[in-house]
Order: sequence, then structure tokens, then C-alpha cells
Amino acid sequence: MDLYLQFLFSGLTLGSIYALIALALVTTYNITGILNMAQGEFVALGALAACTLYSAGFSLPAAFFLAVIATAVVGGLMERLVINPVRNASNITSIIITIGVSIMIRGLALLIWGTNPYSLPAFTEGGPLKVLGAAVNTQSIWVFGLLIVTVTGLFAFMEKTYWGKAVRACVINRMAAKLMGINPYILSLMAFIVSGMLGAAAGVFITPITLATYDMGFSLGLKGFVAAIIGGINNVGGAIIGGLLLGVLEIFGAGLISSGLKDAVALIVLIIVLLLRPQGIIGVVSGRKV
Amino acid sequence: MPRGNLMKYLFIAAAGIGFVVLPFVLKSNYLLSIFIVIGIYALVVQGLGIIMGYAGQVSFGQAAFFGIGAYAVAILTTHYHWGTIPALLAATVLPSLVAAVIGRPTLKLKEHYLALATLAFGLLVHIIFSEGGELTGGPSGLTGIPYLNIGGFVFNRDYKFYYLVWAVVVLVFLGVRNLDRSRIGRSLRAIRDSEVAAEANGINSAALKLKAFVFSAFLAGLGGGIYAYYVTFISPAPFSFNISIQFVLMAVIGGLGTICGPVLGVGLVVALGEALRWLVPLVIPHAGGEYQIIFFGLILVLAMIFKPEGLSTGWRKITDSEKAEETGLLETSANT
Amino acid sequence: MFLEVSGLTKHFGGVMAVEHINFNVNKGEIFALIGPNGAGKTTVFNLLTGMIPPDKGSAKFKDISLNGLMPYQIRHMGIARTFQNLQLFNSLSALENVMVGAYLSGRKGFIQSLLRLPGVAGEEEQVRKKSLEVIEELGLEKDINTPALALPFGKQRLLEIARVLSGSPELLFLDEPASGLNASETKQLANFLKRLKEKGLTLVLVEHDMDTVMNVADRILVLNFGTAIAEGTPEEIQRNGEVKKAYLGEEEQDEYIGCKWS
Amino acid sequence: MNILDVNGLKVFHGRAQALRGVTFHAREGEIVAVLGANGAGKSTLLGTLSGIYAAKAGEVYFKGEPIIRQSPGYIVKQGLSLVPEHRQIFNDLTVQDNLLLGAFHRYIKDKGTLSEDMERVLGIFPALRGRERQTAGILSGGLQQMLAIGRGLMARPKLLMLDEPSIGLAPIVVREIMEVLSKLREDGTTIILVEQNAAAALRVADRAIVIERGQVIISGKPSELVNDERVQHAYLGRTGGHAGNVAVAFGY
Repeated sequence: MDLYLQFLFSGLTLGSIYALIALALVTTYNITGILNMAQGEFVALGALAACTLYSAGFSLPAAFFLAVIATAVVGGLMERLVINPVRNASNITSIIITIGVSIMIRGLALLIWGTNPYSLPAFTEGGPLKVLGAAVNTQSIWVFGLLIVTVTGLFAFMEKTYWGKAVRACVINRMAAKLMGINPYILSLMAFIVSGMLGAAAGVFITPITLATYDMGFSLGLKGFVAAIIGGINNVGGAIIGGLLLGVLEIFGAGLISSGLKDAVALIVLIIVLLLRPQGIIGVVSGRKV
Repeated sequence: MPRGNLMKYLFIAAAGIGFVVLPFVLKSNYLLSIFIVIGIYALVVQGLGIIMGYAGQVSFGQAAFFGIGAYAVAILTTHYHWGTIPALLAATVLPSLVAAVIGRPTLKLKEHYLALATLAFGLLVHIIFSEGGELTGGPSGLTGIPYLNIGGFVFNRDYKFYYLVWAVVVLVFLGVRNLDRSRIGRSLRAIRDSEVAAEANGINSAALKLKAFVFSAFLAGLGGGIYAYYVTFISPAPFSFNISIQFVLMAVIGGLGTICGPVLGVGLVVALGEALRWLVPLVIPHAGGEYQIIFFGLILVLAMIFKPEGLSTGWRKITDSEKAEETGLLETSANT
Repeated sequence: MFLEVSGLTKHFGGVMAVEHINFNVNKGEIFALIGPNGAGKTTVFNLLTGMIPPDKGSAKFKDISLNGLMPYQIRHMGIARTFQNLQLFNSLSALENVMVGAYLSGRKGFIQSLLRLPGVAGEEEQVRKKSLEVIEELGLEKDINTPALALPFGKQRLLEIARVLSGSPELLFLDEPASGLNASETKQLANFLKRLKEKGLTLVLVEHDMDTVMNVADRILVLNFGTAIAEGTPEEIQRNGEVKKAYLGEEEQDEYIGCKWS
Repeated sequence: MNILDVNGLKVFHGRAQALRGVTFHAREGEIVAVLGANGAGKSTLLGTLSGIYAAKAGEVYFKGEPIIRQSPGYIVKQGLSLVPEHRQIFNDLTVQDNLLLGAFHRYIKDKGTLSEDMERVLGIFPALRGRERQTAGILSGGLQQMLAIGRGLMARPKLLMLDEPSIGLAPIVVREIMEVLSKLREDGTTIILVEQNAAAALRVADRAIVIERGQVIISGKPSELVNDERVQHAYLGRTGGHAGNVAVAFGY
């Protein structure tokens, strides 16, 4: 029982990260119609940049904020330089472009940071907390906290602010939004900047648990996709549930069957979902898109 | 027009003679092996070109089909001592069956679904290769694949393989050209241009796209089978996701929807890869060959931005672009 | 009965697009569907050609039910259609576009084509011949090698018709064939439609150009808000008060409009 | 003074020419009805004026300034709003949010005046009052049309263009909307009204133009047009026998 609870908490920690990445993917997809295959690379960039800044003497919060800003700039540049020029192109074109960008970022990360793993200290000191008999890492609490803050913040932005409503208007009816004077291309830029920020934040928060390497983004990005597809590719609520579900499934799969299987779980889930319910398993239940 | 035709045939004849005499001219086995690999990849990319150029869908699992073909040969010959013909048959049938299973649900969907399904499938297959225990030999792979042997003729030297591979490439090329100029090829291009109109003109688009996808896996498996026989040992590395990306790059660079494109694309990318392998360490000391992937990413992005017509709009007629390419080549060779 | 449509109904969300429509089309006639914007004309076409499934109702072609058939299956039964927004195979040449239509009768499959087995070449030649005949009939012979995308708009419209004609349909649905054509092209089109009728083809037409409709149609069905409000010959339809109201608006107590138009 | 001058406007959809040189004008404070059958090019005309479609040739002056090929955002800022065909409201947002987004281009600048403007719109369409927090998508067709017009008014347009506001609506609602348009004109708003419902449009219009096959074929006062057989023909066509004569009359 304790063991299962332990698995559940680890799964939810991992799942929170997947959910954050999926959230960024879905937001970008809803606004721009582009699946950003480089989303995972934003996670790696944020994590590695924070590690470097921290070891250069910056405080942890300063390293975090600078890394988030730097990755946001990368996201914005990506949109301006390679996404905006092909905004009328086909799906295949845009997906190949984002894959090309992800390859480049990974290669550059290899060039700058090499193959060694980097680490950050846990955000708060102290041993694991005992919850219902299971040990929960304090860093895990930070990760949950990040997910909750992000989801609340995004929800508040979309539902409560004027600008958030302009974004939703653009998703609902692009032509009418244009007539109101809302510029979809600026929203597209915003989407990429926000994805950069979300990815980087997720990367920094997870680093004390998993360490940061140049190639961490590939697998995380892929898991984010699986989470988004489980939830239905344009469904924010679904992305969060999908992420948490996938994290838990992975940890249970690794713990109960074989640790070599951990990565295969996500892929098998993805293939099963695509074959059986490609519109997502949660899409129908919660329905609402942002 | 007749003059153009004459030039075309002269060019084809010259290219043909060039290919036939190449092994005698090349002093280095290394270069010959590169030409063999180009030929094998050309088969795989020819297949990818069919699903991308005709069905208008991108597949990130081509290396997995390539790998299934290779592993089929490796496993069947080393564990079960199958002969060449049945082993190669299995190397083509197995990927085709797998493609039929994945393709049926995902090809019906629009957008990115085939891309994601093939991406996941490719990664999963790679994990199976690495984690397959004794059957696949795990991360270190399988060794001791016998020589390719057709009716007692043993392909034990590189030049023999060279002729075999390029003979297959030419046969496949002719087959694809037949296809292109037939009811099937035109129907596929019709589906790509307007699926709804194709259906309204009596074409069962779902069935036809599935056949194209299966054929593309068939060619990848064929390439994989020959590859296994050529290198005689197999490990998971040459069938990774990165290789799938390289196949996509080759197909895109060569020009989609053209018959010559795949061979051209493979040649360019392989040559570029080899060049980078020499050049990168000169610029960045201590850098290994893996940095070439940065340039592949860059080329992929630039190609998509500046030459996207290869993928989305303005598909030219295959025969037209073929002519354009050939005359282009002729003009440059005439000038030099 | 050649084409028999009964009780055809389709709702989109809560909105009624087509409500219980009945009509019959006789062999060899030109039948027109007209009505204001959003009346449900194109929806009727989409329902009858298998593009969308009906909620209720049935359609029978030569006493065979069309319900549940896919668009390509309906085409194989001899029913063809064109599209309001042109749906050409843009990268294919004009000849190839027409050939795709003519392949309807083709039997050669993937492997036969790949290996160019015996019979493939013969079938190709037949299809090419048939396509060239149709192209000549429509006066497109100068453009056979031009990609469809590069043709002028009027010729693109003709090419779309040529494409379905090469598959020898018995019943042809034309969705706004005159839209985007200039006056002289529209007149040519009308004459051409009459010629098709003389050849024994049955036509069902959705068209906004009323000159064309009144000129060529044998019978007209008027739709408004998804329901049929009138059916009859062009003369009957033009005299019909309901139809005028549907098109020109309803203003019963209106002083001047009232006396002039009703 | 002319608030809008359109000169030789030519627009293509793909290769199909939708407008073949449209020339007309609107004077300040009048209602101009644009009539014509389906597919004549009316919606294309409004879409082009508001920056949604790009013109191939021609000139458009709004308050004397060229606005052709400007972005929709720029054009709405100048005071030219479009209430598009089929309403195109933001279904998942509330009535209030829909209205507020209508003022998007001046949100930062005059945030303070928005509630005032909203009050004005609710005064014009009292049926919307009390429904501010309802989701727009569940409103009836008539209310949605009022919301779409209200959203357009939130931009404080000098010139309001409406694309078939009567489509799919009951006659009584159509009448109500037409009355609102008359009132708006009295308040000084210029209106261009595209309608298939010719009778309803001609009743409120000061002037009307009829478009056929992408060209203006008639323009004049409603009383003149009502007696003009050509208007009826543009909608209902001519029987086969007359086609030749009419073509000559139209100068083809």
C-alpha cells in the first residue's frame, strides 16, 4: 500500500512536468495551429541555463528568472525567424520546421554544455515529508506548486483578463477577431514566448530531481505530446489530466513491470490512443477549449 | 523536342556507363561502400517519397521499417538459418504488414496524426531492438549474418553488392515510374490535390493511401534486408529516430513528388554528412561527428522556409520536374 | 423512377439545414434547385452524393438506395458532381485531370500498375483516347498539357465538367456552374448544358444565375430555410408569389413595393 | 461630403474574379443599400473594404484617406466597422465579452468610456439587457444578430457596414433591426447595408446600388429602383426568350 502511494506521488511529480509541457503545446496549437516539436528543447534550455547561471554565482531565484527570460527570447526568436515566414504553409512544412529547430537547439546544447549532467540544489532544504506513510520529496511539492500556479494563472488570464479574452476570441473565430483589430500574428508570437517560459520553468523545477542534460528535452517533449494527445490535442483541461495520468502510468509500469519499460509506456499509450480514440480520451468529457 | 529527347537519352546512357564502370575507377573501398549505402538509402527514401509526395503525409518511422527489414534478415539467418530469398521476402512482408496495421486508422485522420503515430512507432521499435534480449541481441546487436546468396552466387565482395544494390534501385525506379504514369499514380496525385474531388470521381482514397503507405514500408524493408546482408552485423543504432529525420531530410531536399528526387537527396545528404565529418573538427576542435546533426537541422529549416513548394503547394508534374532537372544538369555540364 | 428523393432531412447542431424534402428527377431532364442564400441547396447535393449522411429520409437512384454509400461508391453507380468552389487536381495537367475521371472504368490495380503487367498499357491508351474526345468536345484541346492551376477560370470550370463527363455519368449534379463566369461564358455554358441534355444526360443544377436557370431548366424546385416552397416550370416559378417573397423579402403593408411586385 | 469613395475595385478569389471594377460612394449620414443576387460579389465588396480580402486593383478612400490594402485592425481604428455575414460572434464568450472585444482597438486608450458605450448599445438593443453574462452561442438568431451589430457599434464607427443582417430571421426581427439602422443614421452614422431582402433594405435606404456579376449595374433612389424591372431580373432572372435582348440592354 505504502509502495503504491509512493508510486502515485512520484508519478504525479513526473506527470506535473508532462502536464506543463502539454499545456504549452496545446496553447500554441490552439492559437497558431502548429504542433511545436521543439517544446521539449525549451525545457532543456531553461534547465541548463539555470544550472550555468547558478554555478556562476547567481542566486537560485535569479538563475530561475534569467533562464526563463532567456528561453522566452529563444521562443520569440523562433516564432519570428522560422514560424512567421511560413505562416500560410501546410501542416507538414511547419511540423518539419519545428523538428529542424529542435535538432538545432539540441545540437547547440551539446556544443555548449557537453554530455555531462548538471544539477541544481533542491529549492528548500530538509528531508522528505511523510504523507500517509509515503515519503514525498520537498522538490515534488515545488513541482506541484508550479503546475497549480501555472494552471491558475493561465486560467485567470484566459477567463478574467481582457487580453485573455482577445486570445480566446482569436481561437474561436479568427476572421471576426481580425475585424475587431486583434492581430493573430502578435498572438502567435505571444504563444511561443509563453511556451518558452513554461518550458524553462518546468525544466528548472525538475532539475533538482532528475538532473539536466543536453538531450533531456527530446523525451520530455515527446511525453508532453502523448499527454496532449491523450487529452485531445486542443483541450487544456485534457492536457493536464493527460500529463498526470501518463506520469502515474509510467511510474507504475516501471515499478511493477520493468524499469526498462518506462519509456515504452508512453509510446504504447500514444499508439493505443491514436489507433482507438485519436480525438483524445478526455476531449469528450470536459469539452471546453481555451 | 527530339533534340531534348536525344540529350536525355545521351545523359541516361552516360550516367549508366558511369555507374557500371565506377567500381573499376574507384581505388578506395571506402568510396565504393558509400555508393552502396547511397543505393540502399535511395530505396528507403524512394518509399518515403511516395507517402510524403503522394499522400501528402509525413512519416517519422521510416528508419523503423528499415530496421524491421534488417532485423528480420538478421534474426532469420542467424537464429533460424533461413536462405536468402525467404529471408528477404520476410524483410519486405513484415514491415508491410505493420504499416497496414498502423496506417489503417491514422491515414483516415487529417493533420499531424500519421506523423505522431509513426514517430511513436519508430521510437517504440527502437526500444524493442535494444531491449529484445537474445532475439535481437540487445544493444550490441547480432553478428554473423551470412553472405547474400542467390542460387549459389555469393555476394561476398563490395563491387558485387554495388551492382546488386544499384540494379535493385534501377528496378524500383522503373517500377515507381510505371506507377506514376498509371491510373494509380494519377489517382494518388489527385488525392493529394483534392481528396474530396478524388472521392467524387470514384477513387477510394482511404484504401489507396493505405496501399501507398504499405508500399513505402515495403521498400524500406527491402532496403533494410539488403543492408543487413551487406554489413553482416546489426545493432539498433542505424535505425534510430535521428535516422528517420535524415530520411525525411533526404526526401525533402531531393524534391518531393519527383522520381529522381530520392536518389538526388540521398546523394546530397550523404555527401554533406561525409564533408561535415571532415570539416566540423577543423572548426570546432574535439568535436565529434554528431555535430553534423545541427547542420541537418539548419538545412531542414531553411529548405522548408525557402523551398516549401517541394512539400505543400505547387507540386509539379513528376515528368515535368524530371525534365527540368535533367535539362538543368545538362546545361551546367555543357557550360563547364 | 430515375432519382427519387423522399423525406430528406439534415440538421447541423440545432439548426435545420434541410427539412423533409421530396422531389423526383426524370431521366433526360434538367432539374434546377434554387433558393436564397442558406436555403440548403448545396446541403442537398452533399447529402445525395454521400459527402454527409442524412438524419432522415432516403434517396433512390434507379430504385437502388443510396443511403450509407461513400462518395466514391455513389460515383460508381453513375452519379457525378461538380463543386461550387472548384476542386481541380491543380498540379495535374488538364488531360490528366480528365483521365482521372475516365479511370472510373479502369480495373488495373497497384501491383499491376507497378509492374506494368500486360493490359495496363492498353487500358491507359483507352482512357487517354476517351479523355481526349471529351476534351475536344469542350474545346480544351490546346490546353491538354497545362497544369489545371494555370488555366483561366472559365476553362477551369469547363475542365471540372470534362473530368466528370469522361467517366460517362448518367446523372450529373452541377453546383453553381456559372459562378465566376462572365456573361458570354455563362451563355456558352447554358448552350452546353442543353447539348448535354440532348445527348441523354440527366442534370440537376444549383445555380444563382437566374437567366441560366430559367433558360435551361425543365423543372425547378425552390428551397427556402431548408424546405421546398414551390416546384414547377420556369414560367410557373416566376409567377409564384411565394418565390418572390423568398427572394425579394416580405413586406405586406408596403405601399409601393406591394403594388408593383405582387 | 463623401465619407467613402470606391473606385474601380477589382478582387479575385483564387483565379475567379469576384469584383470586376466596382465604383460607388457613400455620403456622410446616409444609408446605402447594396443589392444583388447570391454570388454577385456583395460580401466580397464588404470584406475587401474592411481589409479581409486583398484587392487586385482600384482605390478606396475613407474620409479622404486611402485605406486599400490596409490591415483590418487599421481600418477599424479609422472608424469603418463590418458586421459580417452569419454574425460570426464569439460563441464561447459572454455577451458582455463580445461587446467589449468590439472595442478592442481603443481598449487601452479609452477604457473609461467602455461601460458608457455598452450602456448605449444595451439602450439600442434592450433585448440584450440582462443577458450580459449569458454565453453568446446559446442566444437565439435574432439576439445574436443584435449582438453582432452591437459589437460593431462598440468600435464607435463612423461608417457601419452590415452583411445580410436579415438572413434567417423572422420578419418582425428584421423590421426591428431596420428601425435601429434608421435611428443610427439619425445619430450621424453612415451605413452600408448588403441585403438579399431587397424590400426591407429599400425601405430604410437613402440610395441603393445593384451589383450583378461583380459590377454595379444600377444605382439610384429606392423609389426609382422599385419601379425598375432590372432589379427584379437581377434576382429572379428572365425567361429564355428574352435573354438575348436583356444582354443587349445591359451592354454586354
